[in-house]
Amino acid sequence: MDNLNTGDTAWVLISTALVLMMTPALAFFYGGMVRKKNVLSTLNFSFILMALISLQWVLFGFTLAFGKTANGIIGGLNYLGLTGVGAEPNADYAGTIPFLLFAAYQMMFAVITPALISGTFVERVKFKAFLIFSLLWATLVYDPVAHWVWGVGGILRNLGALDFAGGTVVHITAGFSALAFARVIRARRGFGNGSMEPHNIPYSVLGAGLLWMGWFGFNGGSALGANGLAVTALMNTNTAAAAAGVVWMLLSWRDHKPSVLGIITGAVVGLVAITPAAGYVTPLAALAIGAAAAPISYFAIKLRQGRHLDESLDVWACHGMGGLWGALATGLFASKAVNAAGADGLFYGNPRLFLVQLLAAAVTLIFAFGMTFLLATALKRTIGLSVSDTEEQVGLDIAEHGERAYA
Amino acid sequence: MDNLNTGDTAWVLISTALVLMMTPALAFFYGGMVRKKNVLSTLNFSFILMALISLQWVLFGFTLAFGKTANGIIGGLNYLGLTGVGAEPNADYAGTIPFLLFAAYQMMFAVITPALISGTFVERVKFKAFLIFSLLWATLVYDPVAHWVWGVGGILRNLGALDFAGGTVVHITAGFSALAFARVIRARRGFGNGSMEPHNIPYSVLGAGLLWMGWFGFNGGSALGANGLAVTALMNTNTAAAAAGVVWMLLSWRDHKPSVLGIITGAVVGLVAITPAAGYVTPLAALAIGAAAAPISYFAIKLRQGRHLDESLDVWACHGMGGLWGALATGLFASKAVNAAGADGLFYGNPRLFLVQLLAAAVTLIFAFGMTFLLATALKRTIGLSVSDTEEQVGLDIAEHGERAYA
Amino acid sequence: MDNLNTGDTAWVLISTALVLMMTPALAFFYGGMVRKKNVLSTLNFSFILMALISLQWVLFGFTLAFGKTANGIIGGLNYLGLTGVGAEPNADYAGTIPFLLFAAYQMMFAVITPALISGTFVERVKFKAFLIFSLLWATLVYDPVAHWVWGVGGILRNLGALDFAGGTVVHITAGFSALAFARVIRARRGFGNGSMEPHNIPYSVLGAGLLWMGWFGFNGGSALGANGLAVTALMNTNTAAAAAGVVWMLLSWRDHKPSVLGIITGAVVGLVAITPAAGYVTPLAALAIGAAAAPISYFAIKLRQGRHLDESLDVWACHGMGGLWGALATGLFASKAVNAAGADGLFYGNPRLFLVQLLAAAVTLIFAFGMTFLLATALKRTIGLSVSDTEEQVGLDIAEHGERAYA
Amino acid sequence: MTKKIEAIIREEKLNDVKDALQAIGIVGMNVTECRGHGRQGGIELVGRSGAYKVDMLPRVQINIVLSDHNLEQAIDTICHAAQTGSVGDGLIFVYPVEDVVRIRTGERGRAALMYPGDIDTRPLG
Amino acid sequence: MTKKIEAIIREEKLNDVKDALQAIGIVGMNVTECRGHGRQGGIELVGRSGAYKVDMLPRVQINIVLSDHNLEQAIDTICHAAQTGSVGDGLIFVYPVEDVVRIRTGERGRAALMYPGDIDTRPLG
Amino acid sequence: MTKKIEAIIREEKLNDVKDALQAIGIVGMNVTECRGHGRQGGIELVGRSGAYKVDMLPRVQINIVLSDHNLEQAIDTICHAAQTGSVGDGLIFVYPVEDVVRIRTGERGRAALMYPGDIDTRPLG
Ligand SMILES: Nc1ncnc2c1ncn2[C@@H]1O[C@H](COP(=O)(O)OP(=O)(O)O)[C@@H](O)[C@H]1O
Ligand SMILES: Nc1ncnc2c1ncn2[C@@H]1O[C@H](COP(=O)(O)OP(=O)(O)O)[C@@H](O)[C@H]1O
Ligand SMILES: Nc1ncnc2c1ncn2[C@@H]1O[C@H](COP(=O)(O)OP(=O)(O)O)[C@@H](O)[C@H]1O
Repeated sequence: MDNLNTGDTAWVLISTALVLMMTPALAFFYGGMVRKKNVLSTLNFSFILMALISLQWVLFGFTLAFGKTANGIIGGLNYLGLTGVGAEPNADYAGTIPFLLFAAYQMMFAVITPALISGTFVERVKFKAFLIFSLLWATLVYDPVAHWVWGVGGILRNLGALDFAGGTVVHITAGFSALAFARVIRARRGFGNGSMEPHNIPYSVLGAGLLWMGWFGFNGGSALGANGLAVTALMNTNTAAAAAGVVWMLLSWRDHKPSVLGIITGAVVGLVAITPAAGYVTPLAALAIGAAAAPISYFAIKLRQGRHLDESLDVWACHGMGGLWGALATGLFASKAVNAAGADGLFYGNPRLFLVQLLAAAVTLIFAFGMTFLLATALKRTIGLSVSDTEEQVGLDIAEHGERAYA
Repeated sequence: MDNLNTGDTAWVLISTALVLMMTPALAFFYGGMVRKKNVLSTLNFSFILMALISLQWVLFGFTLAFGKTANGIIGGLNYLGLTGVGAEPNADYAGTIPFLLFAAYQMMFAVITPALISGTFVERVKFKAFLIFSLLWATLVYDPVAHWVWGVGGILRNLGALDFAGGTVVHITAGFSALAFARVIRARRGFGNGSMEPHNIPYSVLGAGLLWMGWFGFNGGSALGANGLAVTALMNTNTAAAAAGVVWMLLSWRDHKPSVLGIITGAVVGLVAITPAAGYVTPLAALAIGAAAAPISYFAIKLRQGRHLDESLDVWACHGMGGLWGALATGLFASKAVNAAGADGLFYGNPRLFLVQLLAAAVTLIFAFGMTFLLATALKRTIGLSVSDTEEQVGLDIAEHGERAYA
Repeated sequence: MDNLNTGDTAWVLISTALVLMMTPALAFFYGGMVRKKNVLSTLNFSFILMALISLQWVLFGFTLAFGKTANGIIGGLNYLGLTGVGAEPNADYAGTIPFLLFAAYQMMFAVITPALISGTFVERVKFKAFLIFSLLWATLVYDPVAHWVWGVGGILRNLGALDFAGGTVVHITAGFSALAFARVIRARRGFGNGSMEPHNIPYSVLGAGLLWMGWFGFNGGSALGANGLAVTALMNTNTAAAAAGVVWMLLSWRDHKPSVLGIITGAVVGLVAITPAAGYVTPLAALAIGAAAAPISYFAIKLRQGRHLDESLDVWACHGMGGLWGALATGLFASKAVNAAGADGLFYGNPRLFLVQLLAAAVTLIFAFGMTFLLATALKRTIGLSVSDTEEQVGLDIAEHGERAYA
Repeated sequence: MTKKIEAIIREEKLNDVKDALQAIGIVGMNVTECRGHGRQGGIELVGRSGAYKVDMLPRVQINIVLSDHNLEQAIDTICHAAQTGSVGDGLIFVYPVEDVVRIRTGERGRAALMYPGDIDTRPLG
Repeated sequence: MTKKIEAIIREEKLNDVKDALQAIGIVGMNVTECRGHGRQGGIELVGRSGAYKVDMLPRVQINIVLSDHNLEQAIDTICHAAQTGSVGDGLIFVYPVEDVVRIRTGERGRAALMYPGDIDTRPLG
Repeated sequence: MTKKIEAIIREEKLNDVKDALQAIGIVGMNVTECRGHGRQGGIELVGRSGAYKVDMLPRVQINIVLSDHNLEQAIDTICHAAQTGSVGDGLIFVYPVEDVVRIRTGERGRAALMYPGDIDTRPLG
């Protein structure tokens, strides 16, 4: 344990707690946007995954993602049940903190990613189908992609793709999986007639506020130590969120009025976009990345609406497109002056990084979309994806959980 | 100050903040489960204790718990008003952080424990009676028990009883005190006729989410440093919560539907159960401890309901029985391989630890129950415990505080 | 980077996150106190400033506050766009953490201060006027005052004024600016006829609970390291909040009933009052400072009400008067025995400090009041400060943002 | 003939009134939350510092459509169950009803108003 | 003559009923949330451990004031759109109305009840 | 004879109407929140990206039971206080009332409708 550093350990411990908190924060971000009769169901999509995926991760998820690589495709089973993952650092991943802490920190990413997807099928998915899907998705999509990008020997890591804190692993996978799922499941009854007003926007503001805070752990903690890199990541994170929030406000003001739901959505989109780049760029680049992320997602929502697709809470537009932009922007703005362990991007004279980022994003995007399409289709044909019309009318809280949110 | 370690200090500082946050989190966990007319009263039970017990602790609580022992029964008055508690570490308790930080961290435990009890008498207790009871309980029950278990020279500590983060000191005392109080105070009018639907389950979800996060500080911080032990405790904490949440979901699904209130209750019960064991067991043992905690509390609630006892928010079933199971499970699953400073449990060939745990739990349980029964009875005979029927009908928010939660 | 300390860095990183969180916490503290039709507008005053002022700070705010001094009045432009602010410590400000972290931490103070002011004009201010005012205020009031008090070479710093964590810079400026603004903007229609009941006190309780936690980062983090000073600040912070909460409860009980809104207000006022003193006094002095803060603000509210001034959420009474008392109390209770880098106060035989504190507070107070009066008057004469009566009747959520909080 | 009773009572009395009505066999009812204002002047609420008056108090409005031969008994029952004796107990209004339709069955008039356990299906006594 | 329809229906049927009424040209309406109790006994909700019964169920009350020659058509339309066939579908009550005033224009009586797209402005058919 | 006024007005006008009625001595009233739909088509709300239409708008329904000789004055007062002149100002309906009972006192009919400061206790003028 010679190399253990208590300061690094302290920072990754608290970052783990911050990322954990992002899942209930997401629950409220989403829960505020659904109708009153579905709020518990929506909150629970996030909450139950804190439980379910934590178990999956401890038992076999971690080893699939970070076990000894099998040809760069998937991790081996050497860490099954976290055997051999203890208080000693593993220099492959983080040389100054216990390896078990690395596993715990990564667990929180594995938890929140399927929770992000849940925004696409709220207010109509069957709870049982949701559970099975999430477990399969975590195992068959998340764990492999995490291995490719972050695992020693992973194919995309070997390629030189940069993903500081999960723009590809978390946001592109979640966003494009959400798109695929939305194409398989039926729309909500009444979708498109404007009767689906968010029932409690303050909940969404609360969620966004806590997400913003939690993201300091998500991106800052990805430095895996309390060092200058963590600080850079934190500053970039905040700056991108700020820029995207302000730009989204201006966009919605131009079209209508400065929507509060728009402002908080903008901030979240900025956080998404900076995720892959947070440890590789300067604060002013972060400002640019955030500012550009807002219109990308804003118009992606308009596009999605134009296609009459009920991708209910716009996971694709916000996370998929935000993450994609972030991955590409990393290929543009990354600079070795910021992080010597990174690479220079296109704007620093290295077009190769941009192409690698593009390739990595494309591979991930296609894989996530395809696998999810298959999984969702298989579930639809077997146990069915969505509740009956009557259950939907009554609301999932009562129909699926026998509960009412408010009395 | 040679031994001060900034990393350890940083982790215990933030753990102090996390445990502080658990009290408002608990406020919302409880507040969501009461009726609309009593929500402020319920929130305030927790909030005012942040104020009241903090003062008690600074003035004399800390010294009663951690002052120089008087025969292992109670601490002396050498730290009255925190004199002599400063920036230097006290090697008896934590050799690498300021002693004053140890006092601050422990303060948060002293605050939340009586707040836990408040779940038993919500919606009918007199505010004045609540204040007096809480102050007396903190002084006459919490401080002594903390001394017995954690104080140098404390009787249960000398016995070799293990309590990593307060399964006995916090949860057994709170749970069995709640049981005693419920036997003394009258039930709520209308109790048992099903008219006491929780008024805002999302509040309870919020509370549970923040409690989960805060518990990383509660258990992880109890390592009193940013080290492997803290990491083990954090991983165990999360795993037990996850297991108990999933098992509770299955139980309620088997009987009715997968209740969201059930799932979050399960998670909290898992957190309770792992508390005494968090630094002594492996993650797989934590999984087992959490998984077993769910049915224990689940059926304890049914038992309590069968006895028609208005222990309103099931503090006994969740904290008392969860904490008791955790204390005993520590005697089963503890392993020196995990923590050399601990001991081996029954499953590692040492039946003595199990018996010690049993004894320590029994002593604490009987003491807490008995003292609370006396205190509550004394208050009932003097100033009275519960409000009048009219005040109860109007609701405690207006009757006791002159306020309405929602306009 | 020789002097970088990971433990110190970890603590300031997380303190930065905690102070960031205080802004959404404040949003809910305020949001609960307004009427339903204005809650999004009120929440957004805080949220959008997280975005707007972050950008201002990165681009030019930081350098105005902490750039090379121009005669002690304002910082130079040497850190424009954060150039030259990187991973290396700047011994002038914090020798053991990256200078960029100092900038990030200070950013959160710059964000929350104008958000505090927003309590004075809720429910009637024009969103556009609010945006312009906040940006100008941050630049023309906050940045200079921060420079005077905390900047190397700043006039009040040179004078020897003590302000541990912003009693003067944050609370006096915000509180007296709020007072000035309230004198310029018209009152809400119907003000004074008692029809402005808070719409959701639980939101305010949530906000207060998170503010309390966040304040550990606000005051504790101001030690800029994980050391004994941070611990002292944390303990003092908690103690003052506790004392003020209890005293406020007693005051409102004496006059009417123990109001929950009163208790949480008391706690916040205690936090305000201890802010300048947190690192200079003993816990018992903190207790006294908190206890005295409660009646000061309590009667300041009564005074304000007697003057029929619609300073809607009492920013002046709570932050202005609380901060003023704290600044003066620092001049009374400060002790070199607690912090050798500080000074002795009046009660330790040094009347000079008290006079310096008085002078610094007076200068700040007059400057903040005067500048805000000018700014608000200028805006009133040009674009106008308040919405039309019809818009006010409909509510700012719909009128200004085209949204409803609840459906 | 069919009548409608509109009883405006204290929130906290709802359960008592509901139970009392059920006891005499009046099953069907409909409840709305409202705020009212009458002889009672309002109540005082406590703020941060000082108190203020709220003059619209929360009430519950119970609507019951029933046959007129049950009217007096229903009024008596409600009055009894809802009374506290202090100002603010509320009022009962009676309105004429011209028709009743049960959506599920299409039943009309009196037939639409029969319930299991209904007052009109009970033996006299 | 003018009548008032008070239809108590399931919450989840509100959109269907609104659309059906609009389709036949009944535009003006007013909706309140309420809780009710009738032939349906209540529903079972799940708690932490065990279930409990809730006997007041959320309903929506639609108030429509309209001319009596449109009454039957409105009743039919509501019945049709609000029916599920299981207990709890609700009831429709009809009351006499003595006068109608449109606040904005001061119009009174039938004139006050005309809307763009109104049933009475449509060609017969 | 006793009448019931049901006035559906804009939420934001409630205080004005209440004050205006109180000024002429009409004290007793009862208020419910509702959503409505009439000549006004609905309003546009802004979402994350793009706007959408909400066609049921929040309204407040004021119920007042009063003697018919005060009816016209009450209607005038409400119309006056609730008017903005743009669509959506709302409607007033008048219904017959058959009986009134004051729960606390058991008073019936007109006597049950007297309040301190009531319109009927004021000197003529
Ligand atoms: N004239 C009225 N029209 C409609 N509702 C009324 C009228 N008078 C009173 N109410 C309703 O009845 C409630 C109780 O009235 P109040 O006069 O306070 O009762 P009490 O006679 O018991 O003092 C009021 O809050 C209001 O909701
Ligand atoms: N006598 C009544 N007076 C007023 N409202 C009633 C009455 N009977 C029923 N209701 C209302 O109608 C709703 C549906 O009644 P219910 O008897 O359950 O319908 P169904 O005939 O479809 O079973 C109830 O929930 C209640 O709101
Ligand atoms: N026929 C009706 N029956 C019941 N309520 C109605 C009717 N017409 C309108 N309302 C209510 O009156 C409100 C105002 O109606 P609207 O026609 O928009 O007013 P205005 O005449 O001022 O334009 C509506 O929102 C609805 O609540």
